[in-house]
This record gives sequence, C-alpha cells and structure tokens, in this order.
Amino acid sequence: MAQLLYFGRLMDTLGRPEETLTLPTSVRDTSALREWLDRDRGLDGALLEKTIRLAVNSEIVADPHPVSDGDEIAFMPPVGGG
Amino acid sequence: MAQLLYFGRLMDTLGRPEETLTLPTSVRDTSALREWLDRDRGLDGALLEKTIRLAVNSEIVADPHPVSDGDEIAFMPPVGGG
Amino acid sequence: MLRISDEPFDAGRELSAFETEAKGAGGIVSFTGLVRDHASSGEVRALTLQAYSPMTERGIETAMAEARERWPLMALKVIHRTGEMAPGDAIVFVATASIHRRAAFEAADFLMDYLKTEAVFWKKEATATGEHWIEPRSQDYQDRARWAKV
Amino acid sequence: MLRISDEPFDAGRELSAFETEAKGAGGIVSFTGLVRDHASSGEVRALTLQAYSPMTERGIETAMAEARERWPLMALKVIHRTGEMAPGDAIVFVATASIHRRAAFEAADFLMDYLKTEAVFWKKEATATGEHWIEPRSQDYQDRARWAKV
Repeated sequence: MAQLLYFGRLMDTLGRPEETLTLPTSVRDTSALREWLDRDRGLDGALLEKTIRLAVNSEIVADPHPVSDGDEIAFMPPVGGG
Repeated sequence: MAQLLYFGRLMDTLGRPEETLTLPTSVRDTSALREWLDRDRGLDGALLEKTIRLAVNSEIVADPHPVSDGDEIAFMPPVGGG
Repeated sequence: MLRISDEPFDAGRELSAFETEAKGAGGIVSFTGLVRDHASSGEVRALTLQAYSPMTERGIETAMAEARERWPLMALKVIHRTGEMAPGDAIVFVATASIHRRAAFEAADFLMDYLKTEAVFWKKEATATGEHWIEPRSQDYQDRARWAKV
Repeated sequence: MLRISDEPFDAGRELSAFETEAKGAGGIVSFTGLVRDHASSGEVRALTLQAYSPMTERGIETAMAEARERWPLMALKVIHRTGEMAPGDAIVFVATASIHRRAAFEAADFLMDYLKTEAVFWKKEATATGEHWIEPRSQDYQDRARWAKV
C-alpha cells in the first residue's frame, strides 16, 4: 500500500486530502503514477502539469523517480508561500 | 534674564545643566555670548568649538544670531543619536 | 526556534519572550504578517494555510540556518500559523536579534522573503465569490531574488 | 505616535497595542533597541540619555512625517527612553504597519537610521573606567546616507 497526499488545489481536484491504495504493478515510477492516476480518476491531464511536483517520502523528486508500495507520495502544486 | 542650557558633555564642562542670568550689555549675539561665557568661566575655548551648536528658543541658529534677555539659549555638542 | 501550528498566537507576547532569549543583543527586529481583509477577488472572509510536515519545517530550518551563516545573530524565531484564519489574525512572526541593527533587519527581511515565496505552504482565500487557491505573486519572486548568492 | 519618556517600557506590550491600531495592515515591523552590556571602553554599567524638548520631538516627528510621505503606512509608532538605563533595558521602539511588508521594513529601517544619527539625544556610558559621552559612529552616518534624496 502506498499513501498518496494531495495538497492545495489538488485536494479539491481529487476530492480528498489523502488516500491509501495498492499501486498497480505497471506503476513503478512517478511518471507512470501520474498517468495512471490521472486516467483512473478522469482528470483530463490535471496531474500531468509540469508545475505539479511529486515528493516521495517527503523529498521532492524529478520524474521519473521509482515508487513502490510503502512509499508516501505527495502531489504538490506550486507552493504559495505563507 | 536669559536661560542657558548645557547639554551632553557641556553639562560636565559647565558643572550644571542650566542657569539663568542677565546677559552683559556687550553680548548681543551668539558669537559674543560664546566668547564672553568661555572667558568668564575660564573654559579655554571649549565653547568656541565649531562642533558646538547653539539653539535660541529651541531653533538651531548660525553664528552670529541675535540674543537678548528672555531667550532660552542651548549649547549643544554633536548629537549622538538615541 | 521554529513553530508551525494551528493555534493562534500573540505577536506581542512572542516578542517579549524573544527579548529574554536574546541577552546581549543591541537590536531586535520583528515582522508580523496579518491576514488582510481585502484581496484582488474582494473582501476576505477566511484564509486557510496548509503545510506538509516535515518538508515545510525542513525548508524553513534550512533558511534559518542560512540566515545564521550570513548574519551574526544571537537569536532567531519563526512562528507560522496553519489552518483557517480570519482577517486580522497573525499568520507569521519572525524575530531576529543581533549586536547590530543592520544584521537584524536584513536577516528578518531575508527570512520573510523565503517564507513568502519558497516556504512549503498552500493557501486558500474565501471571499464572497467563493474559495480560491492563491498562486505566488511575481513581486515575491523579485524580493527573494535580492538574496541570490553571486 | 511618539512618546519620549524616562519611564521604562515593554516592547512586547507596545507591539500588541500597535497591532490593534494597525487594522487592515498586512505586515508590521518592529525594531527594539536595547542597552548593550559591552562597549569599546568595557563592560557597560549604565547608559544615560538626554533629550532637549521640544526640539527632540520636533525632529523625530519630521522624520515620521517623511516616512509617511515615502511609504504607504497605516500606523507608525516611536517610543524613546531618556534618563538612566541598565544593560538589557529597551532604549527605543519603532513600529510600522503597511499593506506591503517591504514598505513596513524600509520605513522602520529609515526611522532607525534617523534616530541613531540625527535625533537630538546626548548619551553617556558608565563603565569600569568611568563615564564617557558617546560620539556618533561613522557607520551610523553611512546608514543614514542610504536615504539621501537624489
């Protein structure tokens, strides 16, 4: 099981702040995760935007970065500052 | 009677923060006042220093500026800020 | 010292506490950021800030360490609210203490520029026209660029 | 608001009071100047500040008016101690409030530069070697020169 976190407007886009799920075996990196999840939820590319950064276990990563069950994976829109 | 105020180190030089006295009739401006008072107190030029500014009725003035009985005259060393 | 919390705080009380931590300092600068009652989209009813712990803390702590490297600071404090706030509420408090006032001013200014642009927060304004997630302003990036290492 | 007084003050309490005056501000900057415990001539036992009223007030008020002209400020406060103070005591407190944090920072910095160089105060330090009247530092003049109108 991986824990997915959705921050900022993605919380609205996904309809929840987080969820825990088993990654499909085809999803082995962040690029594949973006595509699979975007298609699965019918988001029309919202998760494919370049400005959306992914963090794996609270480290920001560059696509494609390996992901696997047990990871905490955060979808982060541009940070707005405090 | 004129009121003389001595600020900063001049308070120590003159041995008091202020005094009230009748100006000699020969003292009609700030330059004459500096000279007379310096000589009268034996200050060896302490009041003639260019960095000592005079204020008459709380306005800084350029020498020679008229002074007369009834004036408040302040002797001001360089201000040090707060 | 860094504190990120949903709890409201009182800037005056924080400044008093900071002063006792900053023994020997000649100058203390504080910045308090407040929720404004107006935004481009109208009257603001609420502001919600979301952080991602521990990434948010780690980023701010790195900026605080950089401030300590650049300026001789005796003490340093950052408090940041998260959660829902109303206009007039304090969002952020930064305090810096140094022997010299210039160092205290510059370090506080530097930390605020970091906090307003690179700090890991997402924010949502609620106005009469609904809720809006806020994007960074370009002015904020310009301010931050003032501190670029050359 | 300007207050020059022999009475001690608490910077935190002043900041809290200022915040309530600064309704609608997005940012508040405060500077607190404290008596240092060391000077070039050794350990400081006391600092005495002398003002010349109303000349001192008039000068500071002129600088405050200039700050209001240069920056969009919602509120502005200067408190200055006179008389004898001990190390750690607050000498001066400046607070500025504006919509934009840059204006608040710059206005506070500007006022402090005025207060440290041109404000009409004389000061005396008491150290182990006796009492010394303090002359302005050249760094202070350089800081002040940053604000020269061009």
